[in-house]
Amino acid sequence: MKILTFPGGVHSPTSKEVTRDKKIEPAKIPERVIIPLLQHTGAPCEALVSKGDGVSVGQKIGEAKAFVSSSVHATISGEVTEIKPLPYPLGSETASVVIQSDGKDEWLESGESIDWKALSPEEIREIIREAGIVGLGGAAFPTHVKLSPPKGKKINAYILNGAECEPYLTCDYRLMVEKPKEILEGFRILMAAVGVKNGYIGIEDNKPEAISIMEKELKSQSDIQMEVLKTKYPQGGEKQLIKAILRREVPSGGLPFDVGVLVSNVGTAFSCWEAVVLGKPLVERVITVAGSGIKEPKNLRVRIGTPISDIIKECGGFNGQPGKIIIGGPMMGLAQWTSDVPVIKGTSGILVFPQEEVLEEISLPCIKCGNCVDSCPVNLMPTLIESYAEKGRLKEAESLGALDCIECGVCSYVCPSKRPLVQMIKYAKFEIARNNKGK
Amino acid sequence: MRNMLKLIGVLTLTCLLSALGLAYVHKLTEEPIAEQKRLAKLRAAEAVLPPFDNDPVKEKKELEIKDKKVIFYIGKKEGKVVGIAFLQEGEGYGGFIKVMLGITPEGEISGVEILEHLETPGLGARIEESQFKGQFKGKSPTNSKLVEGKLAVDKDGGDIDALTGATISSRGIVSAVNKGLRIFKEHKEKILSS
Amino acid sequence: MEGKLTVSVSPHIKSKESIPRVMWSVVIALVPAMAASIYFFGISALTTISVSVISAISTEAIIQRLRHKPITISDGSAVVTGILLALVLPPRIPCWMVIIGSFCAIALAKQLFGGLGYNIFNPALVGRAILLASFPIAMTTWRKPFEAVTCATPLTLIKERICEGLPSYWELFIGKVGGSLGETSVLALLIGAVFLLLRGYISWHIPLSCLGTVALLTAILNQDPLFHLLTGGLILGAFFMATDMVTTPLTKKGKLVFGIGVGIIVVVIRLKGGYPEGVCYSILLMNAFTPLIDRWIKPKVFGKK
Amino acid sequence: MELFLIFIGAVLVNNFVFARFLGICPYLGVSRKSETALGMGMAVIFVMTLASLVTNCIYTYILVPLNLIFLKYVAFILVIASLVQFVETFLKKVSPALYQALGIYLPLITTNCAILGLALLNVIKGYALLKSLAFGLGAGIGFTLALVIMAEIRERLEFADIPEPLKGFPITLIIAGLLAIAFMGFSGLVKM
Amino acid sequence: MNTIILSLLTLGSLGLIFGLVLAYASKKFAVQIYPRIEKVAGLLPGANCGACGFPNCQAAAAALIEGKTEADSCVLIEEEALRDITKIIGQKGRLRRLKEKKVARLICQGGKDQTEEKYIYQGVKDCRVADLLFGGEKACPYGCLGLGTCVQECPFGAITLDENNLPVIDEDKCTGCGKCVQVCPKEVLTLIPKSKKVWVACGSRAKGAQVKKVCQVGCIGCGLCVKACKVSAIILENNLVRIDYQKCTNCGDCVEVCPTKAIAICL
Amino acid sequence: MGLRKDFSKGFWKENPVLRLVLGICPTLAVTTTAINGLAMGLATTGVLVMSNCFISLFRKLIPEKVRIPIFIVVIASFVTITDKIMAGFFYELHKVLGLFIPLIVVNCIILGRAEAFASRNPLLNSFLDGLGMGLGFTASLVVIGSIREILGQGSIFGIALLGTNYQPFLVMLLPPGAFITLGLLLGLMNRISK
Ligand SMILES: Cc1cc2nc3c(=O)[nH]c(=O)nc-3n(C[C@H](O)[C@H](O)[C@H](O)COP(=O)(O)O)c2cc1C
Ligand SMILES: Cc1cc2nc3c(=O)[nH]c(=O)nc-3n(C[C@H](O)[C@H](O)[C@H](O)COP(=O)(O)O)c2cc1C
Ligand SMILES: Cc1cc2nc3c(=O)[nH]c(=O)nc-3n(C[C@H](O)[C@H](O)[C@H](O)COP(=O)(O)O)c2cc1C
Ligand SMILES: Cc1cc2nc3c(=O)[nH]c(=O)nc-3n(C[C@H](O)[C@H](O)[C@H](O)CO)c2cc1C
Ligand code: SF4
Ligand code: SF4
Ligand code: SF4
Ligand code: SF4
Ligand code: FES
Repeated sequence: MKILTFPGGVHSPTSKEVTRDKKIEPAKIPERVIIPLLQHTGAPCEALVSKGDGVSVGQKIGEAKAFVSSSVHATISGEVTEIKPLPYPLGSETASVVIQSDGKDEWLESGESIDWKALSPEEIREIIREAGIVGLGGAAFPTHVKLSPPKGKKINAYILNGAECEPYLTCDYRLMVEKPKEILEGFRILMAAVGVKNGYIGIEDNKPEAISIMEKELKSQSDIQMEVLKTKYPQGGEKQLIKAILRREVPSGGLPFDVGVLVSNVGTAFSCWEAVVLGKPLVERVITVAGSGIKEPKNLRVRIGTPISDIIKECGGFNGQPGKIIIGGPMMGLAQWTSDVPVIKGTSGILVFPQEEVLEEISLPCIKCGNCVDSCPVNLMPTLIESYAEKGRLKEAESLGALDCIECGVCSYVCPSKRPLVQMIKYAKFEIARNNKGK
Repeated sequence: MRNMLKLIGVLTLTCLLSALGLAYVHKLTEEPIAEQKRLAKLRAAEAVLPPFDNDPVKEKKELEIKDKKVIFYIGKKEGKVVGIAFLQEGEGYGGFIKVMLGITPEGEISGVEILEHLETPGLGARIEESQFKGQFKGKSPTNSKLVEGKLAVDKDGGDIDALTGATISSRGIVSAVNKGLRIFKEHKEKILSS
Repeated sequence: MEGKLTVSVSPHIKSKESIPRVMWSVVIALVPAMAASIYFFGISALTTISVSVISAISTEAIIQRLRHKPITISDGSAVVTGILLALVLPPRIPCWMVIIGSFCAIALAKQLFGGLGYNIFNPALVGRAILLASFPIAMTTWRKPFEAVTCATPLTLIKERICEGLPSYWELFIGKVGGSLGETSVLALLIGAVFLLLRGYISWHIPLSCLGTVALLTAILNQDPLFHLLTGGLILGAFFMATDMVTTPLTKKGKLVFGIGVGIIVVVIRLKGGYPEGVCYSILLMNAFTPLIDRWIKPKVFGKK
Repeated sequence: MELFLIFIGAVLVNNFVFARFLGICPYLGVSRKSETALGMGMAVIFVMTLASLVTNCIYTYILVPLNLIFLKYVAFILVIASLVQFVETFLKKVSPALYQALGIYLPLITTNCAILGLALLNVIKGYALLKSLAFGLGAGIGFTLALVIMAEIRERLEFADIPEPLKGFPITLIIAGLLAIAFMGFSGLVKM
Repeated sequence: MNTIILSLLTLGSLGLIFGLVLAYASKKFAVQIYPRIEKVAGLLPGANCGACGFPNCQAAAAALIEGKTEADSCVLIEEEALRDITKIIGQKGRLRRLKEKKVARLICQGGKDQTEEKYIYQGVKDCRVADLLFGGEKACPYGCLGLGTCVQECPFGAITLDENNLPVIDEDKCTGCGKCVQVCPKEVLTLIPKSKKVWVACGSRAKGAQVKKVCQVGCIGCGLCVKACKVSAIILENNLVRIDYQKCTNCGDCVEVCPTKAIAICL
Repeated sequence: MGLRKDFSKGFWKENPVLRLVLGICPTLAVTTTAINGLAMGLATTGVLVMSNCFISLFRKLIPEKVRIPIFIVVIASFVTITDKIMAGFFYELHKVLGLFIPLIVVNCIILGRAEAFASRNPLLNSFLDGLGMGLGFTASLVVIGSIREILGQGSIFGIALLGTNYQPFLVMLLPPGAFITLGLLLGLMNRISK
């Protein structure tokens, strides 16, 4: 079989050995969950409960009012104790609902299982919207929005993203190995929701087990095609994935639907299956807990809103003095300043590194080696953008394509001078966006 | 309109004034400059010719040689021609080198003087040093080691000591000298006939 | 959990590459060439190399001290400059000249511009060009390998249209000819170059386009391409000096243009110019064009028309 | 062929900036931004070629026949200044776009010693009309080349950690020095 | 005589011809000129030296009027002309010497000794960049980050970081240009008339208890200063006091009473 | 006090070469030796003083529109005069300074002073300004010339300084040496006056 890939990128160590064979375990039901009202790309949702209210699992506690937004649900049963701004993984603080568990784990009675094939695309989208499903691949974009491409954009291909190119993370892999049938059915639901006939599933070639399981499942059906991808970071970036599989190039500033494609993560497909077939909203997800600062790395199915300190405890606690806690993978994940933040819908992993591994690297002047230029998957010249950003010359940074940067981190990874490339580019993007808004 | 006129007027006036001044200065300096130029030539002639008692700059002769005007300054002592000085060019390192060459009626070199050159200071420019220039004196095609019938630097098998690191410049001078010798040989009669 | 957590921007893992790693690899890659120079030209070659390296390092340290900047001599870049400068000097050049050259290379061409990464011109070559302009005699007095007698380099012979005594290809390849310390042994240079190519510290773009251009042009102009490839500093220049990342274009396409430019200028100078050899000047000239190349040749941004 | 050699000589071998030291003051000032450098360069090429032509005519057809060679400085400079000013006024009206691109550099050129130097070099070398045109064009292109290279280098150096006292003119002069060294590689290419 | 007459004739006619041509051209090809640019250009030296970075004095004049440059970037200009230019272009000329005097003041005293940090920051030493990571490492969300972006940005070198990692503004060097105010992501710099010597050196709108937790020198909103001020120039709003400079007399009473020394005075 | 300042500012505060960075071409071109620098400086000073005085005298009469052509004509006239006088009476020096005497016409300092100072100030001030600027210019040229001569030839004002064993640092006499010397000198000036 041909192994597909995209230009640029980097072969970094994948460090997946530790958790790749760890079965997904359900985590303990937490005592207390913190559910931010903004876990997704878009507008925050509005709280439906107030302090003192009792809630059960799956009960909607935040309603999405805007179109690009997503509802949130209670993930344990108990009492709402607080609604106030609290730390969350994506920024300083955001309005969150705190629920104290009553220890009963009472679920809202779920609807009886239904035959989704009888549903219209609109009905599927409505179920997905009600279930509060967002992309679990990282960006947490509301899935029902993705499933409603603007009129005039013909979608003719849907890609299921099983690349999982981030080092350390194995949650998607475990899910594919353990729940292939559900994932594929979920994928078919997604395809049905936009009426697409051609499905592709892309998996990196360092996951042969997942590939063979998927191939076995797909044997007789021709609607979905298995594509093997080269193990290279960031193979799972949607633009890179589309380039690798379909040879289409999403235009700069555009979205996949501009080339008639949609991309979803395998976890998203699984959650859709749960929502449509089991009638279960998005209250839990699979995450990988790893890193040398963790005693027992694991793959866990956790309730959304569980404070990460609880999860770390469940994984045997810290191994030595923790130096850095990262939510997400090591290439794109966000370092946290406190372990009080909760797991949210977009959290795919928790990595902990001990203090002695997070020593500051001194950044030296750029030696123009061109490594960053050669490996940027979107063909930018990171060193120039960084230099301009540092001088506050945002116009030049923008004209060099700063806004096209997908923040994959490859450039910083390969730089021998340890330039703060990604940091300055992120800053440039922030300032450019702010200036453009001002206009 | 008046403005325009003033503009034109002042500009013209300035030009007139300038012309006046310059013409005056020109008149004033015409003589000395000509004299300086003559002296310069005389000095060069003195340097390359055997002692003479006439004014070679006055007793010059112009000949058309290969479409080029060559001026021969003739040095005489007691009415007898003792040497002829004339200008030749050779290709050096940085550009052409202008060489004043003195030749006795017998065809022996009486002196070489470098007038203009663009050679590297401290390197090619050392051709101006008398140690180098001096070695030409007394040389003639008959008493030197010739290579293909010409004078040549040591590197090419001749007996002119080239300056270290400036062989190219040295060759340039030698080629100018060779040209001069040939011209002299070919046009000797015409030059010497008064 | 006591103690504060560290927060930084992603990525949280970095490759092991670092400037010292790159530079010291170049030093290792130059070992065969240095060994060859000592073999052919004797212990004085070792002296030249050591003097050059030591003065390069000291110059760097002193200037950084004066500027109250961190002293970075251990990153190896000054060592590389020192070695490469020595390798393009003629055998038995007086030590004080080496010191001047090394000083000019580091002080003038590198530190005045702000040090590693900011220089526009290849420091080692600036050092050589200044020495050549200042002491042309000493800089063009070559020696025969194994002997103390002076001789001409193959290119000088060609320039002066002397055809006898030209060395054979084999002699050129192993380096048994007159020339700068490190430029004569193509074999030793290629060993180092292959090492660097395999480690990925140089890319093939510049050497290939440069050598290819020289071969092509000399063939067109009725010269012996192989002779031109094997003589002078072309191999040393193409693999070790035109590949200095600091002074060459960022992009691969830019590197190709750079290499072609070097090739053209080398041929023009060798065949038409005043000097028998033009590698040093052609690299310096293309260094000057590098910012221009970087402005005009940019990769096409993904998804942009 | 000779025309070509004169041209190449003026561009590379005896570059006005690096070998002849002409027009350095504006060179240092205008080489700050590459855009400005290119505009100025174009204007210089234009004016140099034109000035070569006109001064050559004035010299051969007026000054020499009338034996007024001593007026050459005044005549040349007057012609150049007026010419430039005329072109400027003309451009401003006829093609504002071109004026924006080139015209604004014109006054700067009037007082540029490179132009007068060119006119005088033409006289010294005794170039006839065509040769002086080739020389003027070459000199202009050489100047532009030097200007553009320097501007790009200086833009890149904006990010560099240059010692404070050297910023600006000093480092520019040092770069010019290094460029001059590099351009020495062309010496001997054409004999002038 | 002949030479003189010929010279006169030649140069004179050259002058005449070019005078005519120029006069004609300036009439025929006259374009609208902007009188203000012309005026300013007239005041500039007119050497067209290019040293200011503009191709000629005309262009520099245009840039001056658009406020893109400052008149004293001209290397040749005389003091007097400088003043005249300011008269023409007014405030926009940004002639620092002639403007109303304000200085930048830091409204935070939480240096590294007084304030907690919530994490260890690794990355670019620039406050604006660090601010994007959870608002910077200072535990007080309103506090100065102390990475010295303002120091870098001040065109006059008026700001230095003290050993406590707080910017110190040199009143004599500060021209009140406001660059630092613009770049500070924490908005802890502000321009205050130079004559006013008292200012509230804290910007925290958090409740007093919260402030106390993270900082020893923050305004806790106790209101003692409001009472102490004889001219009632101090207002307490959003847990923070503010001084009304219309009323403030620089008496310094408030400074005395503040329990956390959150009001600064400089004499 | 104004007069005194007008005179003295050219030496340091507004030194044309080292501060204003004007008149760079002759500065670079003729300073291979100290003596050349001195001669060029003095010639320039002469023209500068004359043109400053002249323009200051007639400043009220010169129409705005043609002021540049007029200034230039005036300057060119003075330069021609200087040139002629030098050619007539100091021939050797004239030969060395060559092309750069006429280029005094466009030496940026002269027009710069005419515009910036002489056209606005009375005669005496302009005279002093011209003299001061000219002498400041001369001083810088001599300094640069000395540095280049010492390093490049081991001598100063033609007097051997460093002995015969001195291997001259030839690059100092070549264009690169000129640029780099001036660059470093400017840097030094910035450093000192900081
Ligand atoms: C304003 C906005 C609108 C979007 N609209 C769509 C959409 O209509 N269809 C879609 O497939 N994705 C849409 N996306 C999501 C992107 O396709 C993509 O999934 C998202 O930016 C996250 O991608 P990532 O995980 O690769 O970063 C939208 C994103 C944004 C920010
Ligand atoms: C650099 C980069 C790497 C990514 N890697 C993966 C990945 O390995 N797996 C994945 O599912 N999504 C990955 N994503 C997110 C995808 O781009 C895309 O948003 C996602 O597949 C869309 O599916 P979702 O909306 O269901 O999350 C990555 C994004 C970026 C920018
Ligand atoms: C900066 C420089 C200037 C040079 N100037 C001259 C020169 O003026 N005259 C000359 O003959 N060679 C000059 N050369 C050329 C070399 O010295 C050349 O190697 C030499 O002429 C060869 O002659 P050789 O065999 O005597 O060493 C110069 C070389 C350099 C690098
Ligand atoms: C592949 C490679 C080639 C290099 N070539 C040179 C060279 O030719 N000259 C030099 O001075 N330094 C060279 N260096 C070292 C270093 O890049 C040089 O000191 C910088 O130019 C100084 O900023 C080289 C380094 C590498 C990695
Ligand atoms: S510039 Fe952006 S897209 Fe390119 S490698 Fe860096 S982080 Fe990735
Ligand atoms: S990888 Fe680093 S050193 Fe290399 S060009 Fe990019 S920023 Fe510069
Ligand atoms: S005042 Fe603002 S810019 Fe200055 S150090 Fe503090 S936070 Fe940074
Ligand atoms: S940036 Fe401006 S306002 Fe701020 S300290 Fe400096 S001079 Fe004062
Ligand atoms: S003297 Fe200033 S440009 Fe030549």
